[in-house]
Amino acid sequence: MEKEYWRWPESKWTSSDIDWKDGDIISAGVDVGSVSSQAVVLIDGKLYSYSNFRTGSDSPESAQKVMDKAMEETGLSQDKIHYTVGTGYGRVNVPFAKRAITEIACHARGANFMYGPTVKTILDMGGQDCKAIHCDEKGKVTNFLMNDKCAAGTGRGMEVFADLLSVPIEDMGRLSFEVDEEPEPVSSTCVIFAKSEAVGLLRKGWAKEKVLAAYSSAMAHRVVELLERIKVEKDFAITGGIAKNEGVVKRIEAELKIKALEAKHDTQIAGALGGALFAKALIEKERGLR
Amino acid sequence: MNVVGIDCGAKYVKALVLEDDKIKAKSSVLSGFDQKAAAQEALDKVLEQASLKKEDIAYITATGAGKEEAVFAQGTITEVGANAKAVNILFPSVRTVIDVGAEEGRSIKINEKGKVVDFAINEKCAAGAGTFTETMARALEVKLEEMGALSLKSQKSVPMNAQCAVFAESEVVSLIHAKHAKQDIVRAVHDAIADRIASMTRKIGIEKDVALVGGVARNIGFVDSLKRDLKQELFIPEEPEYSCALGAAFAAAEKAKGG
Amino acid sequence: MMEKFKEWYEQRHAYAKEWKKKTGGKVVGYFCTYVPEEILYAADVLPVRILGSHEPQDVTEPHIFGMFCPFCRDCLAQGLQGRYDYLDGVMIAQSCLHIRQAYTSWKMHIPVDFSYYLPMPNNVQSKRALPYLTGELETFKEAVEKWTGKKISDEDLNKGIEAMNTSRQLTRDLYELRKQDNPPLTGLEAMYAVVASQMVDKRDYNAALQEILQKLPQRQIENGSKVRLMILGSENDDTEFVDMVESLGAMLVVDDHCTGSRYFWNQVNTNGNLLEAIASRYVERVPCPSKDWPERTRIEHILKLAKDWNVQGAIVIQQKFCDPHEIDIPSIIESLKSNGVPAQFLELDVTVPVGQFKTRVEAFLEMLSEEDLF
Amino acid sequence: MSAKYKTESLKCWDKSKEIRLDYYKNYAKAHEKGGLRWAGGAWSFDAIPSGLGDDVYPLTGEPYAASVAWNKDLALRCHEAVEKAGYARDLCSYMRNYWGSIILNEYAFGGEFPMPDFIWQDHICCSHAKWYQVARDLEGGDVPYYAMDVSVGPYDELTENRLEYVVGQMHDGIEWLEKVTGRKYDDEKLIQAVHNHCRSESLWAETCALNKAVPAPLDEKTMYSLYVHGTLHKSSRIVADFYEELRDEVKDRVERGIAAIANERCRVMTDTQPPWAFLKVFRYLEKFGCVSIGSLYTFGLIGMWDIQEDGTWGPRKTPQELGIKIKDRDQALHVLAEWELKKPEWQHFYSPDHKSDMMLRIAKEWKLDGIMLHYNRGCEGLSLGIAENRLALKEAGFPVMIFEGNMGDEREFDEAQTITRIDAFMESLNFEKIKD
Repeated sequence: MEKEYWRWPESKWTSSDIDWKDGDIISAGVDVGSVSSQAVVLIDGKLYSYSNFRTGSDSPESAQKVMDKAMEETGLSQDKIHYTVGTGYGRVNVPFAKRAITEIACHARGANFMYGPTVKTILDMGGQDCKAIHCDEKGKVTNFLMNDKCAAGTGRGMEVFADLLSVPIEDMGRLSFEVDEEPEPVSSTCVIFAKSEAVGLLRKGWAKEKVLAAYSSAMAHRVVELLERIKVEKDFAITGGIAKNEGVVKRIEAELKIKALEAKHDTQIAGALGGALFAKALIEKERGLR
Repeated sequence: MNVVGIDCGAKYVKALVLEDDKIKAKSSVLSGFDQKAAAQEALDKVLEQASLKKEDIAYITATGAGKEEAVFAQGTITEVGANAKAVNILFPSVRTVIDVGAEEGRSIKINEKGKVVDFAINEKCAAGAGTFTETMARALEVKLEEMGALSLKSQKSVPMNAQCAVFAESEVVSLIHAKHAKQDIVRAVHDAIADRIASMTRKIGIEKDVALVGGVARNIGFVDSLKRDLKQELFIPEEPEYSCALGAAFAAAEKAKGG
Repeated sequence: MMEKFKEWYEQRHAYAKEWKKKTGGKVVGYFCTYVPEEILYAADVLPVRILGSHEPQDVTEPHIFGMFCPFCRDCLAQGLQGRYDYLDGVMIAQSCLHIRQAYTSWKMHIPVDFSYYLPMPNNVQSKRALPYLTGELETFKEAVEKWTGKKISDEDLNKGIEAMNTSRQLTRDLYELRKQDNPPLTGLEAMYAVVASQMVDKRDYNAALQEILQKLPQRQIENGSKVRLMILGSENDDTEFVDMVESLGAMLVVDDHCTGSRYFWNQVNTNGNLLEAIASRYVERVPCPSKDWPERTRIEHILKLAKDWNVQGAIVIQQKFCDPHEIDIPSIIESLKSNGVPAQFLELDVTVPVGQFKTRVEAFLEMLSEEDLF
Repeated sequence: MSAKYKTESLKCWDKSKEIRLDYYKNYAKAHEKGGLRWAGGAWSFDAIPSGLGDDVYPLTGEPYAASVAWNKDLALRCHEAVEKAGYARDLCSYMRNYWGSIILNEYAFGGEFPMPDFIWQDHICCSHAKWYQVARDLEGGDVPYYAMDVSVGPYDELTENRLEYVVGQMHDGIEWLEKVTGRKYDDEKLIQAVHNHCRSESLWAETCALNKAVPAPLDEKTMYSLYVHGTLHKSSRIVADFYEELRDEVKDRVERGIAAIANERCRVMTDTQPPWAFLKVFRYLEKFGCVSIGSLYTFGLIGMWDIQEDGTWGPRKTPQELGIKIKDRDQALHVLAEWELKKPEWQHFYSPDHKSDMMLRIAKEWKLDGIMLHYNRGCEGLSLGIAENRLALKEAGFPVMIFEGNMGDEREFDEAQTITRIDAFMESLNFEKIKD
């Protein structure tokens, strides 16, 4: 079967030093995105387990699968989770979620947890849309901006490009730096123009790495334009799938002349993590603790 | 007399040997990033298959975006000219040729002798018709070859933006999450591409009969959508993805006969 | 209560054909709300505004280059698909270049008995605009008289003005109700009413609205803690989009659209020469951005609407490739924000990707809400 | 293959370059000599500010923005600065280059972006007046700004009511100029400027008419650098005199059979502004022996035309040639308004068939083999109705090809695809590349 270069590695993780049975509040967040889905479980607000899998063509199924993966081999089950918040494109059909909150609010809250209260500007580069979010020290959204139609599809574009170059998606970042000098970026108008221009460069005999560098800098460039419209206030953090592509991240940092905070966890779980934190606040409200 | 037509396309290099207007051998090689090598490999393979040597070949004509890379070819012809020649010989009654490849869509108006009277190529924003089906197949977890059959199962037509693949894709994501049935979404994808191709073809006018060539013609779902949109029967060669190479071979034959 | 307008909106073609059968009169389709409907009503001609159908289409590419807005192409598509075959004439009053091509290609490819291009002034802030437009309305009146073979008297003009002014006053009264804390109608219902008024005989509309305005104040609809929003920007008759916005916990209480408040905001003050009175209404009305120069008079008007209708935020929509609005929107958003009205920008197309828009609108509402989950 | 025709470089080429560079230098240095700067469109009535004195220097937006477009790096930085300020990327690319130049405070001809003393603009395209509304904001918001609406319908339907609307705005404009500059207006200078204006436009049309000759003495790529003077300051004596010198030189080239393209064998015309950053596309045409003899754009943006006695298209007779003696301000303004409202590139704003008729006339009288339409995403004004023009030209039996691009934003021009389309078009016209 032809190797699927675009298929990025799925993952799951469970904490070894927390036992959910000692937990008073068990909350969960499920983020069903256009390309990937994640589930996060918190025990009294501490990160207990998470999973990160591909979104299928049926969002309720994807939500259930990714929730089950986060509970696998922990003994936990759906009924033991006090409150679940759904987010992402598929947020309205996460069958077991009690509340749906947008991924913008969730990414801000999740980033606040992952990076601390100094983070003020968050860039979430998802499969379909890019979001530039401003938040306060508690992780509440104060302003946000999303890409215009022509600039959609950054995440999806990366997958298509991995396929085109027959380069595994997780190696694209590293390879894009194996060039002697940084080439001109391809057009950043839209993903389709960028790809057809890249194909032209390949045909002209450019090495794969050089074309990767040109494509990555075009993608970085597009996102920096969005960030500059909302004005980056420090500290700055990047969440979402493309945060793992150093080829794009490092070029964003170079153009902004601002270093993004170091990722402590899988950057793709920020949305689900924010959802789980909101779930905790909501269950505390129900119990009158807030 | 043996001639060779070679189509250096975006994804594949396809070559074929023509012996007195009959296809004797065919080869297809992944273009990869060294088009020169790929063109040479396609030529060697097709000659080997036809058990011929290069000297037995009277004339070689190259076409496709990478036609300059086929350094061994004596002549070149554009995809527009090649498709016109191929379809004129395969289906003499055809006056409108539609070619949908991975990256580009083209509509060509020809006269009874196969001469190109007018042509239109997809607008900038409507590029990537072919690859769009691939991306959507992946999003819907459907094998590319099954997209066509699945689309025919749907009776519903879900309206979707037909101007650009990125807009259409963002709407497919919404359709997935609005829990539309998979076959209805697949049909919406084919209808959207058919809409764009029909829209472009109207620029040169839809004149009976109409032929469809290019790799995407293998997708029966897309073919059905295009028929519905144009309200026309479509003449499709058995191997639509070879029409460009075949047209180049016919051009080579003409040149060989001193045309 | 408000279903009548929805029905007219959805059955616009059936209504017009029925009207022709009933009155034996002529129907003229028009583009852009600078068309002086008063003169057409004076000649017993029914003006109906030509709008799109919000469906993907593939018939306009040979006629209009894809760089122009999807809305003008959608309008032309209606004509090319034969949905307006009952029209006796088409006309336009000059405004932006985009919609102009829906008119010029329509006139070239869809046979109509009467067609008219009114070179409406763009320099409406100049004192030369009023005498110029008065002269043009005179020429237009003569063209209509020649076509219908019937003289238009001052009495006829007053009849036309009266029909238009009544519908404008009634619609203003309808909008006044939306100032209340708990408005008795939704933003969607208001859109159906105003857009329907542009496609039916004003006398029918006036009668229906008069009756509804009696009962409406008593009507109770559950608005709960919905966020009061204003919507403004490019042409907008997209009911599916407005419905989606209001399903997310927002309440659209006022707008600044040419399909909305700008259509009926100003009245004709009938003193002196009637054509001059009509001309001054169109010169002094809330302008389309393509006429709002050298000063931007619209911003002051928009801020006043926001204050008077007590909105908590604004949704600023722009139809893809719509240049006049694209040029104004940055400064409008800037003014809204510096006057304490948060604004959310959305880029509209003929079809709307509901998923993406829901995320943007919901996130905007979450930002406005005071819920403390931190 | 040896050349079919003799070619020669233009004698007045260096002078043309010098006039243009002086123009941009004068604008920048205007204040040093106590002079005034005004900014506005190339279609503004530049004859009118001339009444304020000889030290009043214009900067016309469109040709300036085209100069930005030639400098790819500056153009890209301008686009990004404008997008960062929140403006849409599909807006007129000239307008965006101009605004970007202000935001970056970089003058395409070196140094900082010189601030105008007043803005004097026209309005026929729906972005025109808005262009300088935003420019004024970016320049601090208090530059005095006057714009005139000239969209009064096609010339063949001109009425007294419509002409008076334009002339009225001109009169108000002069009073406004006196108020904002504090200078006394000199009607004699206006009358002289109106004569120069008509002379420049009539002479340029005459030069373009000479391109009917086979071989064509000028190719469109060269004409772009020559017609530009009409968009800079057509009411100045320098430009009018230069066009007379140019007309004489081109007449001489025709008499001696001098060609622009050595082996011309295929004649085409284009339409709308070209993708300024990719003029080498025209050099590619030469490989097929193909010359573009011009377009309604190069002929009719500032050239003024009329049907000659023999029924063909030629230069419009100037007021001087018709023996009209302009006596006062009001008559000067009427002559200027009536003259300019006949501009070929102002007619299609009301219906595409005005333009199709003129394009067909060029195709026949200049003996063309085909037409290459530049579907220019950067300019909605000149792309207005272009699809209908294409249908009309095809209807009349002319082969037509489209290539998509953007005059001022090279991010939207795909060179590879344009080359493929030219190959296919030449192939359909049975022209192969000349083997050198």
